[in-house]
Amino acid sequence: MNQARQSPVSDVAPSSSEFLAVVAARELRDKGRVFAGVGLPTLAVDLARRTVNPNIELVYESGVCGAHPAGLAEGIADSVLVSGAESVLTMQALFGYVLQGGSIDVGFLGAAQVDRWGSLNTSFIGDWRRPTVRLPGAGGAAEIVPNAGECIVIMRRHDRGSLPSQLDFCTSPSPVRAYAEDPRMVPPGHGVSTVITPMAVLRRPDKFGELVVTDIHPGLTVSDVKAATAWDVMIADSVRETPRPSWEDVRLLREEIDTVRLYLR
Amino acid sequence: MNQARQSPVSDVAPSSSEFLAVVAARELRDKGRVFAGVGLPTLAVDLARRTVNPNIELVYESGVCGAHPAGLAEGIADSVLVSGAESVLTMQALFGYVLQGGSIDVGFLGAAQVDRWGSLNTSFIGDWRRPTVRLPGAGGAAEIVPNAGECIVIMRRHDRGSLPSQLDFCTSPSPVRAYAEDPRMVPPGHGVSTVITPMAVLRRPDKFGELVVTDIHPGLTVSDVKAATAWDVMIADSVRETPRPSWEDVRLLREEIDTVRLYLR
Amino acid sequence: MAARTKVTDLRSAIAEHVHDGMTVCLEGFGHLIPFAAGHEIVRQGRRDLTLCRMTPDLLADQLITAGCVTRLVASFFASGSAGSLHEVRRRVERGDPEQLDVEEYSHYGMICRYQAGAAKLPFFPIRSYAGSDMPQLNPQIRKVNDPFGGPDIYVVPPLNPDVTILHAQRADRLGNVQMWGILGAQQEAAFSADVVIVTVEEVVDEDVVRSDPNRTIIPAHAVDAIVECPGGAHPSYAQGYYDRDNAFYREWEAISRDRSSALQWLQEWVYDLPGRDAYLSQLDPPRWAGLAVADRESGSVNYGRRRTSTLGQS
Amino acid sequence: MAARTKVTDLRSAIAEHVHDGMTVCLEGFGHLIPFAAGHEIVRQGRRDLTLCRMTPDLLADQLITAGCVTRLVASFFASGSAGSLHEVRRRVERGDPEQLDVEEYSHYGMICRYQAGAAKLPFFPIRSYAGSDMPQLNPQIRKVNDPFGGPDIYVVPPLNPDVTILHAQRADRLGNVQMWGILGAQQEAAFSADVVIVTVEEVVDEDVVRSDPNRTIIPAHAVDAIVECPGGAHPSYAQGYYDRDNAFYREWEAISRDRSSALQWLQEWVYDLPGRDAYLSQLDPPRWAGLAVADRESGSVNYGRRRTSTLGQS
Repeated sequence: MNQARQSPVSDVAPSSSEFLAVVAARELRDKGRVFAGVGLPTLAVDLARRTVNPNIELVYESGVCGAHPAGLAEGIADSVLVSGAESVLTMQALFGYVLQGGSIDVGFLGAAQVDRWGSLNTSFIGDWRRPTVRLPGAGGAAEIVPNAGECIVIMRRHDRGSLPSQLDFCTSPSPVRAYAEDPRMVPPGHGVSTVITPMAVLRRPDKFGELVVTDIHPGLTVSDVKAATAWDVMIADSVRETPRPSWEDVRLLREEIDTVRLYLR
Repeated sequence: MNQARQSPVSDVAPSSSEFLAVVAARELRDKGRVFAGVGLPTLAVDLARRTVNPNIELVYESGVCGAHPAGLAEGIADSVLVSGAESVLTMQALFGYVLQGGSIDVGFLGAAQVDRWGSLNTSFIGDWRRPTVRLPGAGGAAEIVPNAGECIVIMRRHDRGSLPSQLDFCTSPSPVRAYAEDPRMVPPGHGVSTVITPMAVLRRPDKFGELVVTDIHPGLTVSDVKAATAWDVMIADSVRETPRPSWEDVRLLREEIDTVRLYLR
Repeated sequence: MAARTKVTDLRSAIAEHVHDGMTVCLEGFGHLIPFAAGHEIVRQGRRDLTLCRMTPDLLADQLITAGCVTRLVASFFASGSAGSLHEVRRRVERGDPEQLDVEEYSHYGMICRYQAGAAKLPFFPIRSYAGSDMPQLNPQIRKVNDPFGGPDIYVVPPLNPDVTILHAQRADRLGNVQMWGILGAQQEAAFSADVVIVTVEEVVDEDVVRSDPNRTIIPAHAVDAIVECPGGAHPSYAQGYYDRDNAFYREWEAISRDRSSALQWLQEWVYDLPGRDAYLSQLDPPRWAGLAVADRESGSVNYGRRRTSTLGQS
Repeated sequence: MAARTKVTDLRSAIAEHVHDGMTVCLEGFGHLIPFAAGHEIVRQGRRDLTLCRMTPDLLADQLITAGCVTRLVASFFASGSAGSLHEVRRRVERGDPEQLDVEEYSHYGMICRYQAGAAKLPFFPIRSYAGSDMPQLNPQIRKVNDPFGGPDIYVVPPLNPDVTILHAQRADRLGNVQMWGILGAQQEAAFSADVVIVTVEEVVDEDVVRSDPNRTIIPAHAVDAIVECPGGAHPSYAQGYYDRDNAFYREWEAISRDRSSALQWLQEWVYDLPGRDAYLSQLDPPRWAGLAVADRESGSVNYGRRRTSTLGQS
């Protein structure tokens, strides 16, 4: 790619990893301490640190706080996160004192399914007693969603299966579901605030509210998004076209961050 | 003291620190991992290590396991316990995993009062709402008595106040008292197995039984011990005279272990 | 000091301590995963094990493929970024070749289970699961009242393995185990078990351990067997010794798609080899060399030593 | 990286963060006791504090003598082997010169309270107290049912100080705190507080901290103020820096027997001095020199560094 000959705005496809990572990175502009998962979140936090938020603090569930990785981390327990880090805590300290203790501003997650309230399924597709697909399960997500200040979810797909009217299994509940179980058990965190899909950005400004489509990626319409969402999804009055990544963002991802295309697909 | 000119058996007074420390050290002959408190227990474990039990393992509530002190420790958090130790754990690990987890064979304690079942008072003399004497309180004793395999208690006094029929306050209960509260809450440990006083050694072979006088120090009689004990204390059929310390034991205490007479009084 | 050594060889340690039907914990969160010990369990043909492991990655997939495991206690069923565990999926999704029982928690649920097990607590409270389907999936996730008047809270039960097996950078012959880098829940997992086996990159002199007692994560009294086993964490890594073989993690995704190729891999890399030395020898030398790391030293701190003259001075 | 420094001076840190009526935790189990910070609280005349400290030794006795503290939350009311706390005893036994409220636990009760506070748990279970008078003395020690069918178990409530103040060997300007030797419950006490102030023997370069990340007991994000304060733990000690002044511990027993002599001590050693430098200067030089320790180095371990060529290699 020769940046000089091109418009500053890239034409990468909205469904591409680059597009999703750039949209996600921009969401981190004014955020503090981020609990970063593996995959696209890793790219997004790295890009955010190089662009919109040089002071972003990276915390990993493996116990690393204040990571300064010398290269792209291949997983949340990669040795590059440890060498030169400010601290490595036990997992009891990380999950108990840092996360459950309330020090994480943003959790950054993937999911197979998200519902209209921002509850997540990362466990099973189909009947959980005999699943069609055994997904990875809860991991740290069941702790991140209730305890982080807010959560940003990146979805690799946007269709009626991944944004269903009813989850096949609820691994990580929204505050709405916690309230339904017991109004006194509402978690401290907001739950999912933002969902980034290959079609749109959905936001949930109210802790007990629904996801609302606020940004639709270039080339797609409200009807496209509604047709791909299993519930009657709300569209913001102020809905806009998602700003495209700049070529500089794309170049950073391809030529400096993920040079081996580990997460970029 | 010139050992060579004397009988191998010393004539130190039964009420002396030396006598108590030697009697206590002998109790450690076949013991493994000992949770040692400050004061006379420190002397006793050090003497035991040099005489009857070179492999004794010393654990301190400050988190030190496998201490190899280069000098006499002035307290259970002394730096000499740390330098050259095999491990220093957090206190959550020490109290939670090592002690409550069940790895301590013998706890070694002092107390202001002990009752016939081996319950201990280290908190108050008089009415606890307005005490005559505010004692140090529970410290780790409330954990050591229920969780150590057994406990050895050294008393600096033996009179009707320190061996009362009723404790002024029960800080660290025997299994008998735990059973009385709830038969299902009986602790794993035996509780107090041995009480060493300036007059006698009392033992409690049954986890739910009473203390029995098994050894009476030289020069004292059964009547002396009974008169100084507020309950009608049982005397073992096989009661014997407590063997006197050897001069070599006394020499070790005075000339090698506690050269500054920190605990020896 | 005439204390006994706990150093033994891997074959003996597994033969002595790991028996059919036991609950066996192999921990290591991405780091210091006890692969060599897991392979020895495969080699000795253990059966009917309950395997406890927060992240049953490809080590679990291998143990299950080999038929050692009938029950899995875990919190994340994937190999990090390297994809699915196909043997686990085959068994859970289709009972192929047999059913696998699964007892499932979140990460923090497992960490708290280890702490409860280590401290002999009947349960451990955790602020997760309200509104989740997890308690329906796993009835061992229960609720208790807060006696201070707050809302109810979920609790998880203690986990007490018969045997916990770990890998570490170093230990002394007495069994004091030192680790650095990511420590996961290894300390709790060790204290929660009846028997603890630790494979290490190096058995070092007691003086080395005793120079830095805060580095001892597991004290000797909690350890039953120490096995010197350099490279014992491959294809995972040992901070400061060798890096993770990420390529192998990706390769396993392909190998394990087909059960017969997974079995063939076990034949070549486990059953046909006597142990870890042979395994490392069979690796392509450039592959192993490529995992070497450059130095980044911690530096030394001073623990101090009392000068005799100050003792008891006043 | 343009991160902010948290380094400040002790006067400012106490003035900004410690206010009348607050719940203030000063921890350190025999080791790294924050004496300089406690004296600054005395100097600034704080009142009506609730002091949380497992072992209220002579630092607590001094703060109470100075009239800073009306309530004490603790588990052992004595100065180790050095005897009674006479100011505490005067107040508790005779209300002289005023009553002191006491909330009392065992050591492990306090440790579990800090963990519960750090992890925002409503309570923490503990296998102590069955048959004890402690729950009668302190109604905050309560019982819950075991939902797994075992016997009831006692629990303690969380402890969440407004401010936790600690002393440590070193920190960087960002606030990453490193300690070695006896660590007590300091990590939990820090995470349980709203505000954390740490005095240190040395503020070191970030590279020093980042060379040994496992030595960081409290990460920067949990810390609000770092104060470089060499000798700040005297008369307690800092492992590897200076030893405990055992003689002073014994002297305090005599000084504090009489309230007026204790007040006079405070006048000479706290009120009349601007801070810790002046305090150390006022010490008899041979006394301070006598607490020096000889070297005993931890030695270095290797954390390793990825060689660029291996990144993503396959």
